[in-house]
Amino acid sequence: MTNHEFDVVIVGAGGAGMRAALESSQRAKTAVLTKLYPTRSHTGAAQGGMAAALANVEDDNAEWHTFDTVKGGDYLVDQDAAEILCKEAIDAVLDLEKMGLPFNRTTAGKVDQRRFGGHTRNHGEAAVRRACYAADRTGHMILQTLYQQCIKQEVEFFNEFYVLDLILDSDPQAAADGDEVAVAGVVAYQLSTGEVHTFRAKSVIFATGGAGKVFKTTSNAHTLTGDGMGIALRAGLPLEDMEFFQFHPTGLAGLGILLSEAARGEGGILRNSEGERFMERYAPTIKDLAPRDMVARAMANEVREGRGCGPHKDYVLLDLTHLEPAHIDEKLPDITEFARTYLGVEPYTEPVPVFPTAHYAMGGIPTNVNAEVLRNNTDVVKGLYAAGECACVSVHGANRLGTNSLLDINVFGRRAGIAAAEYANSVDAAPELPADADATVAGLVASLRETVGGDGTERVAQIRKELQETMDMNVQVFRTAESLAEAAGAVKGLRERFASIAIHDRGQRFNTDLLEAVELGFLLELAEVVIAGADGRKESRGGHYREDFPTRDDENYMQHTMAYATPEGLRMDWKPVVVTKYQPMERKY
Amino acid sequence: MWMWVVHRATGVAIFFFLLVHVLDTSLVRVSPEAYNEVIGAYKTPIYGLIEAGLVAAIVLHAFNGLRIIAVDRWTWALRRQRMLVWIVWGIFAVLMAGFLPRHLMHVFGGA
Amino acid sequence: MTATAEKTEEVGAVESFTVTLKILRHDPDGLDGREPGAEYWEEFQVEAHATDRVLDALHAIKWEQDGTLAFRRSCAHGVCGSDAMRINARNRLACKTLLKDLNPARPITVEPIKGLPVEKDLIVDMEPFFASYRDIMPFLMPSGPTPERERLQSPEDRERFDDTTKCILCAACTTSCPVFWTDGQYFGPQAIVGAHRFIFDSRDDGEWDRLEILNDQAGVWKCRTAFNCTEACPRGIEVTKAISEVKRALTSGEV
Amino acid sequence: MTAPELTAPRRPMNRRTVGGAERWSWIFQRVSGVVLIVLIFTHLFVNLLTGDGVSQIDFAFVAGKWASPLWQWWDFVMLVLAMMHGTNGMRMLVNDYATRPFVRAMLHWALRISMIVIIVLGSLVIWTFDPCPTDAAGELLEGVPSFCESVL
Ligand SMILES: Cc1cc2nc3c(=O)[nH]c(=O)nc-3n(C[C@H](O)[C@H](O)[C@H](O)COP(=O)(O)OP(=O)(O)OC[C@H]3O[C@@H](n4cnc5c(N)ncnc54)[C@H](O)[C@@H]3O)c2cc1C
Ligand code: HEM
Ligand code: SF4
Ligand code: F3S
Ligand code: FES
Repeated sequence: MTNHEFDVVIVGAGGAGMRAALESSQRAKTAVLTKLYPTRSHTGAAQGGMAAALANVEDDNAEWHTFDTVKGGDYLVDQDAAEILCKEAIDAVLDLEKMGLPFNRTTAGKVDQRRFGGHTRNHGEAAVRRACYAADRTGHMILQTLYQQCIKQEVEFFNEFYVLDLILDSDPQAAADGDEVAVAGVVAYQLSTGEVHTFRAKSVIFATGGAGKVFKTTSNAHTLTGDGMGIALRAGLPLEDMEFFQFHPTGLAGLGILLSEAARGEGGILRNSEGERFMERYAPTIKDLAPRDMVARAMANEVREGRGCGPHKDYVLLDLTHLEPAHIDEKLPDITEFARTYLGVEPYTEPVPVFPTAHYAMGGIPTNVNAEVLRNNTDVVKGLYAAGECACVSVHGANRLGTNSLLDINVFGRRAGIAAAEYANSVDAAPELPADADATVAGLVASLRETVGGDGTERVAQIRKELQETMDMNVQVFRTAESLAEAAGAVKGLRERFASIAIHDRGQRFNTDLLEAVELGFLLELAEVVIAGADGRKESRGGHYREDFPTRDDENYMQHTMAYATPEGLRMDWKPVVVTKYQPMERKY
Repeated sequence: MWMWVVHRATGVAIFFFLLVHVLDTSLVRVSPEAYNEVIGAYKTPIYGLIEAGLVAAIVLHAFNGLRIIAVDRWTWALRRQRMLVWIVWGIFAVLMAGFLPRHLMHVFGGA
Repeated sequence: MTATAEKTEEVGAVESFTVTLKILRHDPDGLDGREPGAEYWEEFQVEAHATDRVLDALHAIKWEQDGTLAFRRSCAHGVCGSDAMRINARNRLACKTLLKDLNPARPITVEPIKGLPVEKDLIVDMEPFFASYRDIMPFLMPSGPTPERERLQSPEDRERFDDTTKCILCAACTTSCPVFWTDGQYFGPQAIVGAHRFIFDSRDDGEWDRLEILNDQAGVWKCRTAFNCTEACPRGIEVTKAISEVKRALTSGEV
Repeated sequence: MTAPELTAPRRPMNRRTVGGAERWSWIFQRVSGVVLIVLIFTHLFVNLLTGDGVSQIDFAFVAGKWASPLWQWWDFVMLVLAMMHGTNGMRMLVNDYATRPFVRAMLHWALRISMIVIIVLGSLVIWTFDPCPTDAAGELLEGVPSFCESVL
C-alpha cells in the first residue's frame, strides 16, 4: 500500500474532471485519478454541440435558454441551478475558445451555432441556433482541449487508477441533521501493478461520468459503469433521480452507437415504414427536433404499432438523403462514417436504421449549485464535490436537452474545481485517514482473487448480460409496475448469483478481469436504485414513462427522488424541486 | 513502406559500390595495366550481371528519389503517392528493358 | 425504400461463422509455470456475426473462454483511441475492424502495437508516446491581449488544420512507422500531427517554438515518407501530408 | 464586442531555426539527388550504352574522357556529390539503427573518414591524371590512348 497526500483529489478525467483540475491546480496541490487515460474518457464521444446563448447567428439570450432547460426537463429542474448553467454558458464557451478549442466558424469568424432539440427562441416559438459545435466532434475537441490545457499546467495525473472507495470522517447516515461530516480521502487500485493506494485529501471531487452500461443498448462506453455513483451510495450517501435515464432517439439500430441529434439539427428526418415523417403527429411545431424523451417514445410507439422497418420491424429510419453530400461531409462526417463502417449503409443515398439507445443519466450524486455533495436534503459533506454526469445538480430534471451536458461539465466542473480548492485552502488539514483506510478495497480485491480456481460457478459476463437484457426489456422507454417488478426480481436474483462468481485472472498486473467484476458490482447496485426510483414514481415525466400512469402528476411527484443504501436495503425519500420563475405547464412542442 | 525499404537497400548498395568503383578507378593513376586488368574483370559475365543489378539499383533509387522529392513538395503528388510508386516501377521497367538487352549483348556478345 | 429493406435484411439476419484468432500473449506475472514476461501465441475460436468487430471477438474470448486476456478498450466505436493493435500485421482499432472484412477463413493474428514496451498481452506502456506528445507543447500559445469575446477565425483559417484536430492519440500511426521501430527517440508521426494542429492554427503564435522542437535530430526530418502512418490512421488523417506541411514550413520559413 | 482584429504577426524565422543540421541534410539530400540524376545518368549512358557499352571501357577510354576538362569536372562533381549524398544517407541510416552512442559515434567516424579518403583519392586521380603516362625511360606505357603518340 502506498499513501499520498494532496489538497484536492479529483476522481475522473473526463470533461468535468479536467475542467475542475484546471481551476483547482492553479490554486492548490491537485491530483487527478482516472481509470482511463484522460483522452479515453467518454466526453470524447460527444458529438453534437454545447449550448450557449451567444447569439452569434440568431437573436438569443440566457433566459430563453433557461426556460428551455426547465421545460425540457419537464419542470423537475432546479431552476436556480438552471439559471446559473445558462448564464455561465456564454463564458464557458468563450473560455474553451480561448483555450484553443477549434469551433466551427461563421463567415464573420465567430463561433458558429446550430439547432438542437428543445432549444427555442422566445419560449418555444421556433427552433433557435444555440449549439456551438466543431463538426460532429464537439466532445472530442473539448476533451482534447482540456487535456492540452492540463499538460500546459502540468496537472498531476494518476492514470489507470481505479478509485474504489471514499473515506469520510464519520458515517453520514448516523450523523444528525446539521452535524458536520467531512471527506478524508479516497482509496484506489492501480491497474498496472495491482497495488492499493490511499489518497488523503482536504477536498475530493467526483467526476466519474455515466452509468449507461446498466442497459444493453447504449451509446455509452464499456467503461461507463457508474463507479462514482456506486461508491457514493456505498459510502452512505444518497443518489438523486436515478429513474430518469435518457434514451437517445437515434442510436444505430442493434448497436446503440450514437448518431447525434445534430443529424436532425442539420435537417435529417425520421420516417417510419410507410415513409411518413411521423414526428409531425407527435410534435407539430418543432417535429424532429422535439426533446429526446418525446422523440424516443414516438419512435418506440411507431415500432409497437407495427410501422417499424426492417425484417423484424424493430427500428425506424433517419433520412439524410435529401441533404447535400458536401453539407453532410462538412457538418456530420463522423456519424455518417459510423453508419458506413458498422451497418454498411451509405447515408448519402440510403436512410439509416436507428432506434433509441440508453444515453444519459439525469440522476446521480446530489449536489447544490456549488457542486457540494449533499448527504440529505440540506446538509453537505464538507470537502466533497461532484460534477458532470455522475452528479445531479439538477439542471437536467427529468430529461436533459441535447448539448446541455457538455455545458454542464464545463460550468459545474469549473465551479467544483474552484470550490474544492478554496475549501482546501481554508482548512488546515484533512481528517486523518484511519489506519485501515484501505481495508474495504483490499478486502474486495482479495475476496475476488480468492474466487480464481475456487468453487464459484458464475461468470461476470453472463450476469452482466442478463442484467442488461432485463433492463432493456423492462426499464427502458416504456415502464409499468409489472415490468419493474420483473426487473427488480431479476436483479435481486443476479445479485445473489454475483456472490458466487469466479474470475479467471490471478495475475497482479493489468488484471482487467478483476475490475470487470468490481464494475459489475456497481452496475447491479445502481440498477436496483433505478428500478426502485422508477417504481416509486407513479407518473410519467421526461425520460421516465409509466404506461400505467401516462400523465405527469405535479401534485404528488413534483419532487426529486432520493435513494439511500442502508443495511436493510434501499430507503427512498423525496427532495423538493427549486422553482424560481417558471411554474409547471404542460409540455407541448 | 516497401518503397522505403527498396530505397534504403538500393541506397546502401550504391554507396558500397561507389566506394569500390572509386578505388578501382584510382588504379588509373597507378598504371594502365593494373586498371585494365581490374576493369577487364568487369567485362566478365558475372560482373556484367552485377553491373546490371547496379544500374537497376541506381534507376530505382533515382526515380524513387524523385518520387520522394515530389511527394514532399507537392500535395497532389502526396495524395497520389501509390500511383507514383507504380510509375516508378513503370519507368524502371521501361529503362531496364531498354538497357538490359544492349548491356547483356555487350557482356555476352563478347564484342 | 426497397433498397433499404434489402440492406436491413442483412443487418437483421443472424448469419454466423467461426473465426480463429491467433493472439500474441505476454504474461508479466509468469503464471502457470511461465517465465515472467513470457511471450507466446495462443489460438482461440469464436462464433461471430456479420456485424461483429475484432473487439467483439476479443470480448467473446475474455468473457467466455479466458478471462486473463488483457486489452484496453472503452468507447467501442473508434473515438477514444484505446484499442489500437496489430491485426493481420496492420495497425488498426479493434473496434473499427469488422471480422468479415478480414477473410475469416484464415486465422486472424492479433499483436500489440510495435515499438512500445509490452505490459501484458495487448496492453503496451503508452507513456513514451504521450511524452512525445507533451514535448511538442500541444496547447494554444496566443500572444497579445486576451479578447473579451472569442478570437475571430475565418472558416478558411479553421479549415487549414481541421484534419489534424481529429487525432484521438491512439498511437496507430507512430507504432506503424518503421523509423520509430528502429529509433524510439523519433517523436513519431502523432507528435507531428499534434504540433501541426497548432502550427497551422491562425490563433496560435507559438508555431516557431514548435517548429524549433521538430527541427531536432529526433524530429520531423526523421520521417522517410514511408506512409505507414497515413495508412494506419483510423481517423483518416492524412498524416504524411501533415508531416510534409511541417517540413515545408521549416524549409520555406513560412507558415 | 471588442475583439481585436486577428492580425497576429507571423514571427519571422529566427536564426537558430535556420541552422538545423538535420534540416540542411534533408535539403541537401534532395538537391544533390536531383543533380546526381543528371550526372549519373549521363555517365552511365556514355559509359555503358554508347559505342560498345561496358566492353569498351579500358584505360584508353577513361583517358580519352579525362582529356577533356568537361569530363574532369563532370566526374569530379559527381564524385563529390555522390559521396556526400551517400555518406549523408548512410549517416541517417546509422542514426536509425545504431542506438548505442559509442557504436553510433564509431560508425559516424568510419563514414566520415571513408568519405574524405574516397573524395581525396578520387579527386587526385581525376586532376592529376596523366592520360599518357610514360615509364622511367620516357616510353609510353602499354594501353595508352592512341592520341598520345601524336603528342610525343
Ligand atoms: C455518444 C455520446 C454523445 C453525446 N453527445 C453530447 C452532445 O452533443 N452534447 C452534450 O452536451 N452532451 C453529449 N453527451 C453527453 C456528455 O458527453 C456526457 O454526459 C459528458 O461528457 C460526461 O462527462 P463527464 O466528465 O461527467 O464524464 P466522462 O467523460 O465519462 O469521464 C468519466 C471519467 O471518470 C473516470 N472514472 C470513472 N470511474 C472511475 C473510477 N472508479 N476511478 C477513477 N476514475 C474513474 C474515467 O476514467 C473518466 O476519465 C453525449 C454522450 C454520449 C455517450
Ligand atoms: C541518382 C540520383 C539519386 C537521387 C535522385 C537520390 C535521391 C535520394 C533522396 C531524395 C534521398 C532521401 C530519402 C529520404 O529522405 O527519405 C536519398 C537517400 C539516400 N541515398 Fe540517394 N539519390 C541518388 C543517388 C544516390 C547515390 C549515387 C547513392 C550512393 C552513394 C545514394 C545513396 C543514398 C542513401 C544511402 C540514402 C539514405 C537512404 C535512407 O535513409 O533510407 N543515392 N536519395
Ligand atoms: S494521427 Fe491517427 S493514427 Fe495517429 S494517433 Fe492520431 S488518430 Fe491515431
Ligand atoms: S510511417 Fe513514418 S516515416 Fe514518415 S510518413 Fe509516416 S512517419
Ligand atoms: S474502444 Fe475506443 S477507439 Fe476502440
